[in-house]
Amino acid sequence: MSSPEHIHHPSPAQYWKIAVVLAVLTAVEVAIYYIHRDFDLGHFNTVLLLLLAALKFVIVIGWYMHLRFEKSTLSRFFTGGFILASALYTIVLTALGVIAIRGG
Amino acid sequence: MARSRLRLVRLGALVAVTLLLGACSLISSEDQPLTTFEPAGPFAERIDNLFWPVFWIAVAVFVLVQGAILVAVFLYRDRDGSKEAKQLHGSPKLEIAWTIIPALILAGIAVPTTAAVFDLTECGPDAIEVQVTGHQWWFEYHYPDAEITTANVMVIPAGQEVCARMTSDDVLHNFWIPALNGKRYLVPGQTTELRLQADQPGEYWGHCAEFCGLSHSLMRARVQALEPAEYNAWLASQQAGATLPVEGDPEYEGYQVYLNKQCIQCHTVRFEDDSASNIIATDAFNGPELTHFASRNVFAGAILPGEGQSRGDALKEWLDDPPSTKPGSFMPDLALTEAEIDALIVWLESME
Amino acid sequence: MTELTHEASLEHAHPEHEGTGVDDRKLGMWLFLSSEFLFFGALISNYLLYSNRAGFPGVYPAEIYDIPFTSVSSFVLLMSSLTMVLAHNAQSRQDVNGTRTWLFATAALGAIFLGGQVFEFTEFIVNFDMKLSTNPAASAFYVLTGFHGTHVAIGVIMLLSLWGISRRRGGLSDKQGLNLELVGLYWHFVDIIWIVIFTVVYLLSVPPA
Amino acid sequence: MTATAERPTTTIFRRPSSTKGLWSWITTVDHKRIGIMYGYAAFTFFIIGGLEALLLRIQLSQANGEFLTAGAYNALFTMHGTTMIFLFVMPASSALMNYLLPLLIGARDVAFPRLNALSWWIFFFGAIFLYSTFIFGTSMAPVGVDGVGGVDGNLAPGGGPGSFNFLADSPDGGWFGYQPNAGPLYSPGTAMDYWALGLQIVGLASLVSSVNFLVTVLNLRAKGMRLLRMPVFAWMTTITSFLLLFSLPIIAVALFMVTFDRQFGSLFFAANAGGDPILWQHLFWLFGHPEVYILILPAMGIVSEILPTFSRKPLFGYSAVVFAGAAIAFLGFGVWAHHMFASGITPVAQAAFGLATMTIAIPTGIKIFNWLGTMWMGRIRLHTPMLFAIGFVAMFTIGGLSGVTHAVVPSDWQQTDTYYIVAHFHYVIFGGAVFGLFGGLYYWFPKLTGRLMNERLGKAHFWLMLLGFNLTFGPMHWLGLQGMVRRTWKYAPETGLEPWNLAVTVGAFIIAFSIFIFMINWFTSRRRGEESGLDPWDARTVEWMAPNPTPEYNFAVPPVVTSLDHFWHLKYEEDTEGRAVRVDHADEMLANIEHDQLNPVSPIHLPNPSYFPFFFALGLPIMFYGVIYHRTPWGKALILVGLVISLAAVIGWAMEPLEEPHGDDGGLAEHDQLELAEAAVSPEGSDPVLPPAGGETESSDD
Ligand code: HEA
Ligand code: HEA
Ligand code: HEC
Ligand code: CUA
Ligand SMILES: [Cu+2]
Repeated sequence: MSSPEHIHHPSPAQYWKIAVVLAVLTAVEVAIYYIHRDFDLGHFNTVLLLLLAALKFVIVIGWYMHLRFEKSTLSRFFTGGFILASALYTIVLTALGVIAIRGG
Repeated sequence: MARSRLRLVRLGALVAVTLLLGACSLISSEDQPLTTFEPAGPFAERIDNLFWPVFWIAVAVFVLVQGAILVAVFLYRDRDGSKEAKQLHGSPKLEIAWTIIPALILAGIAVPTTAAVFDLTECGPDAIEVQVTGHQWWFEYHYPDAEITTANVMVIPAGQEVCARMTSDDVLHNFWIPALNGKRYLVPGQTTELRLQADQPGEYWGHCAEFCGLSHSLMRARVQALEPAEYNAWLASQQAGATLPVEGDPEYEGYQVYLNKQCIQCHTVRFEDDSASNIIATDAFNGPELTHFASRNVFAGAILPGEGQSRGDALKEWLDDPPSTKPGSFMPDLALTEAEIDALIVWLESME
Repeated sequence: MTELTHEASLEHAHPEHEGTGVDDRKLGMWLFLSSEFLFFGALISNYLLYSNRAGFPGVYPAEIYDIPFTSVSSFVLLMSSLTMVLAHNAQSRQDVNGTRTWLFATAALGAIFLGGQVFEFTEFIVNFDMKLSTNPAASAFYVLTGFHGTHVAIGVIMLLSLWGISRRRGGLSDKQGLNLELVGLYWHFVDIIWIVIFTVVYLLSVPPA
Repeated sequence: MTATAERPTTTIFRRPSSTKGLWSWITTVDHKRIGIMYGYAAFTFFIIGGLEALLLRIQLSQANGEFLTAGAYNALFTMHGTTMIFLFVMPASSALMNYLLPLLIGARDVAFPRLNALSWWIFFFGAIFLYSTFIFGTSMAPVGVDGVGGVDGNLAPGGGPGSFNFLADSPDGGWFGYQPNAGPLYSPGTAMDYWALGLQIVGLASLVSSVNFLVTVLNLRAKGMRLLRMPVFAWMTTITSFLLLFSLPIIAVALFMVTFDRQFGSLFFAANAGGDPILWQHLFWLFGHPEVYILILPAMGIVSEILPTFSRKPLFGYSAVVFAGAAIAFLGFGVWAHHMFASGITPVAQAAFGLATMTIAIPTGIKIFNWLGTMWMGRIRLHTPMLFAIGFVAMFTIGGLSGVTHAVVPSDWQQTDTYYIVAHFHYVIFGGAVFGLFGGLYYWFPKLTGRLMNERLGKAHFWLMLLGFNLTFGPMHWLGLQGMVRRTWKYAPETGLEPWNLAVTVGAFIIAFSIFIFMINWFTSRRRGEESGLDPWDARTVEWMAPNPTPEYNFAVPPVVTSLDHFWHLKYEEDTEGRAVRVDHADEMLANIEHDQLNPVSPIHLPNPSYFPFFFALGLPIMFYGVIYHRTPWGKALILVGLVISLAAVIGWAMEPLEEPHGDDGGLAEHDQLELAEAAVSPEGSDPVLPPAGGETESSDD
């Protein structure tokens, strides 16, 4: 489709570059996983891995799904759903985690 | 027009009568043994003290809103010759007022609520522990210090805090003695706590409040609060085993039925003579312990004996066919003969 | 909210309707996907809850993960997002052959990912005796990854349908081009869910001590 | 009536073309007809659910009642709650939303007409599936259970041995199906599977329509209908749709988990194997609490339409009412654990959820006070719709206030699981949602029929229902605080609860009688009611600019909206005091509007009917029957058959254009042509070369 909204979209070359970035990030993730197995990174492990995942997540949504280039209405609904889900389930898990400790 | 106003008046009268009736029975909530309005201990009282102010706030809001509706309808009714309305679109000032005022009222309610939640949740350090296990459809009580187990009637000392540590053997149950505290779930695989305290000796009624299957409605509870001295005596008597009937005793025949009619598969009885005791492992399927059966004034999930029924008659009804009294009961119909039942009753009645 | 109002008031741009200016179907797809977050969120939460509970019989999923294997299949799925977006790009340039090739490549990568999942499940069930009914952690693992796999499978079917249409009709009409875009959105969404699953469920999950 | 909706005769596929008879209803994609079908189905389930309630009440009218068996009682309250919530209030709201949403925003249809038909058929088959448990359900383990279901022997509860009457063989886990009681171990048999899968299907229907409504509102408003000019009912529909969109996936997961536990041996809620029953409660109420606002917000929207019309005054604080609705929805996602105050969650969580719950009283209060502000200084006309709207405000407030007493956590430890809760939620649902829905039916009846309902019967209905309602649910407050637990088949005479229970039962029959009057009114007025004309209530919003009964195309001339309450402002001006003055030519103008709307200048093309939504939906229950019996060969076959039907329907759907090509406009509907023009000028518009036809294969991804 050649409608005006697509004009700003990245070119195939850029898509390839983004893919390389994604691949590298994945490789780093796996590397961190193995490093952590041998040298305990403690909480760093969790934080780093979550950050990397978030980065990949944002890149795919922003560039491959073109959310960056869409009307803000769309991103608002979509991120709304994401934030709602994260918040709700965090609370649920907190509540249940405590129960788990008490329940043994 | 006039006619429908008349109807309104009539309706008003009706509402008034209903309220009046309500008020009357408020006074007579004594013969309602499950009432929440007669707290008998500090925990229930704390809740009661929290309920009433909130209730009166609610009444005030109720009167305000209903009053405004009635006034508006009477004042601004479209009558012949009434003018068209001014086209008001709103008022920021009012808007702010009726956002802030409720918010303040609620903040006022929130503070004592939060305090009470924290005060009422965790058991005190000196509380006597009673372990409560929910079964479809009866409550089991275990006193870990005294190492005794009983059912349906929870005996506690008056004036002392009891900490109920609760779990369930099957599905969710919900333990509730309205005069002593609110409810708490019994969750299989988890432990929950409930603080109980009765200031005066007496009998307090309760009920399983969470739907727990077919006979949830027949899963009731009693708490018996005793003077501390009596309580200690009770503990001692419960710790003793039952007397083993010997041939010739009037109870002997019933005991034989117990031994021979599968009762021993489910019911623990501890005898003075330990070697005769029949103990069901706690993780096996079990029914209420019968060692001191006759020391309890109610049985079978506190539904028997029914109003005006003697315990003997109630036992007769129960042993004849438990599921017909309590649908789905896990105590099956054992096809006992009348003679066997009578014999069992004699034996069971002897187990004080 | 205010922004919405503002946009909607660009009356000259919308002679017939007030609207967002986003195509109906695309808007619908985004809305649907936003609700899918809550779907997968619940499943991931279940896994997080149970995978950390001690005392279950049988193996925990985290004890038997084959991280190198899963890394590869994650990579495959990630790259399918690239081919997907290339297909979309080709379509927007009216490049019929490119569209077809990349569509097929995406479907193929998706199928490889699915194959990997089938292999993984079989491995877990046969070699490690971890079944759906082994313990709640296993239940949570299978149901989560299973539902994700189902989403991938539906995506593969849709991609292959588009590919088939393109072959039969010598290219996709612009209307189908929009379909391609919608399928693409769905596909990327399934990919980002896997990004989360890979990290949270595979890399970060440790069996309880 | 000259030109109306024109249907093409030459088509590529043979399309359904009848406009009368059964097939026209099965294949219709008209939002109004779909709304009507939703409405009749919902009302039927109201009667069924009501009859179930009456049976419950007969049982409880005496202490130790013997009218029902325990199993039947449990099945009845489960099915009563499930029916009333999922098969009555939700579809009844859906009925009004379907019928009215496009009219309220000045559109010809929803964004995806066929998807709309799909929603309805999914709902319909889901409901039938759920109720077929009365015929097929069992409370015993089905044959061939490989160690999955059921306590052995004759000890299986949930019906129990010997109770093979059909009621005792029906779902009996309560409407929130708490685990593990509703799980495979304690509710063996198939009844709870029908329940879980039935709700799954019904939920899917709502999910589909929520997307549809949202896109409709966001993209199809009439010219000038800015978001903050939409009627409040359209707003509440939007907000409700968001609630559905975000809460349904959660219950979908929860129900899938139960189904997996019951059918495939997973252990999510199996407490004996480490599963966590509390997880179910979180997931259920995470959905369940937003759900209660899904029930009430549409009714709040209806009331916000009725009160201004009959007070002859604009809605007081329009934007505050709208934002309060949004705030209720938003906050509604953060309070679910107030249903679990007694479950043993931590004191921090209890306090936090208690406080969060209280905050909802603030936006709700804003609404109540703005409604009062609307009536205040108005010129109130007490027609039947207005009576119901006022009844709503009065009765809902009572229920809301008892809700606040539950939010006081320690109080709730006393109240939870008693009739005090039952009183609360019937006050908010019946006193709120149901009063609101009835108000809406009386109000918009002319749009359906071109006639008015009988006022005298309407008023009799209202006063009797108000009386019966308060007699039924008022004493329940008292009963609950006197210790009557809910879901209780029997209560002991010593509890002293009997007289009040008798009053409740009498009240329930008074309600039933009032509903009977309503039915008489409805069916007689449909044919013989007074003709309504264009604007029977001197209304304010644009749906009244479409003729009554509504023609298939809604508006021959879509309105161009210049203000909130656009229609009113066409008719009225304000004098110096700000009072409404009817403009001189108002009546003439109304006649012109009616004439123009009835006589389109050129033919209006509407989406064509389609078989495919019906068949797509038909496949689902067949598949789900198969899931329940998947251990048998014919069960597996059913799954396959259902899958094939649905898939075939999807393919057919994808190949079938929404509208057949028309000779006169080059294959494009007028609607699309205009959109085309729009796209050409708009930088963000869709493809300028091709029509972005709303809804070609829109469901291909669902
Ligand atoms: C239409 C449905 C509906 C609605 C709108 C509500 C509204 C509310 N509900 Fe209700 N609720 C249910 C349906 C609904 N509920 C159902 C079905 C259940 C039981 C489920 C089951 O167990 O089967 C339930 C159960 C339930 C519980 C759990 C009880 C228990 O099981 O222990 C609680 C606890 O907090 C609660 C609270 C509230 C509150 C605070 C509101 C608030 O939204 C109310 C707000 C309104 C007002 C407060 C009135 C107007 C306001 C003013 C006039 C302003 C001034 C007011 C003050 C300053 C106080 N509800
Ligand atoms: C929309 C929601 C809704 C509605 C409208 C109602 C309406 C009614 N409900 Fe309710 N109810 C629930 C939702 C609802 N209910 C829920 C969610 C539960 C909890 C379930 C659970 O615990 O799992 C519940 C539980 C519940 C209980 C508690 C059961 C228990 O805990 O043991 C009771 C008891 O009295 C009751 C009574 C009634 C009555 C008398 C009506 C009446 O208002 C019904 C009136 C309607 C009619 C009577 C219609 C019949 C009309 C006719 C008969 C006309 C004549 C027709 C012909 C001749 C053809 N309901
Ligand atoms: C299969 C197990 C089983 C067998 C066998 C069984 N019971 Fe029971 N019994 C129970 C259960 C379970 C209960 C609790 C029922 C309830 O209250 O719902 C019970 C309750 C009782 C009670 C009431 C106890 C109380 O305090 O509530 C008595 C008395 C009793 N059984 C006596 C007997 C006798 C006598 C026999 C043999 C003739 C017998 N039972 C056989 C399981 C069994
Ligand atoms: Cu135990 Cu109800
Ligand atoms: Cu709630």
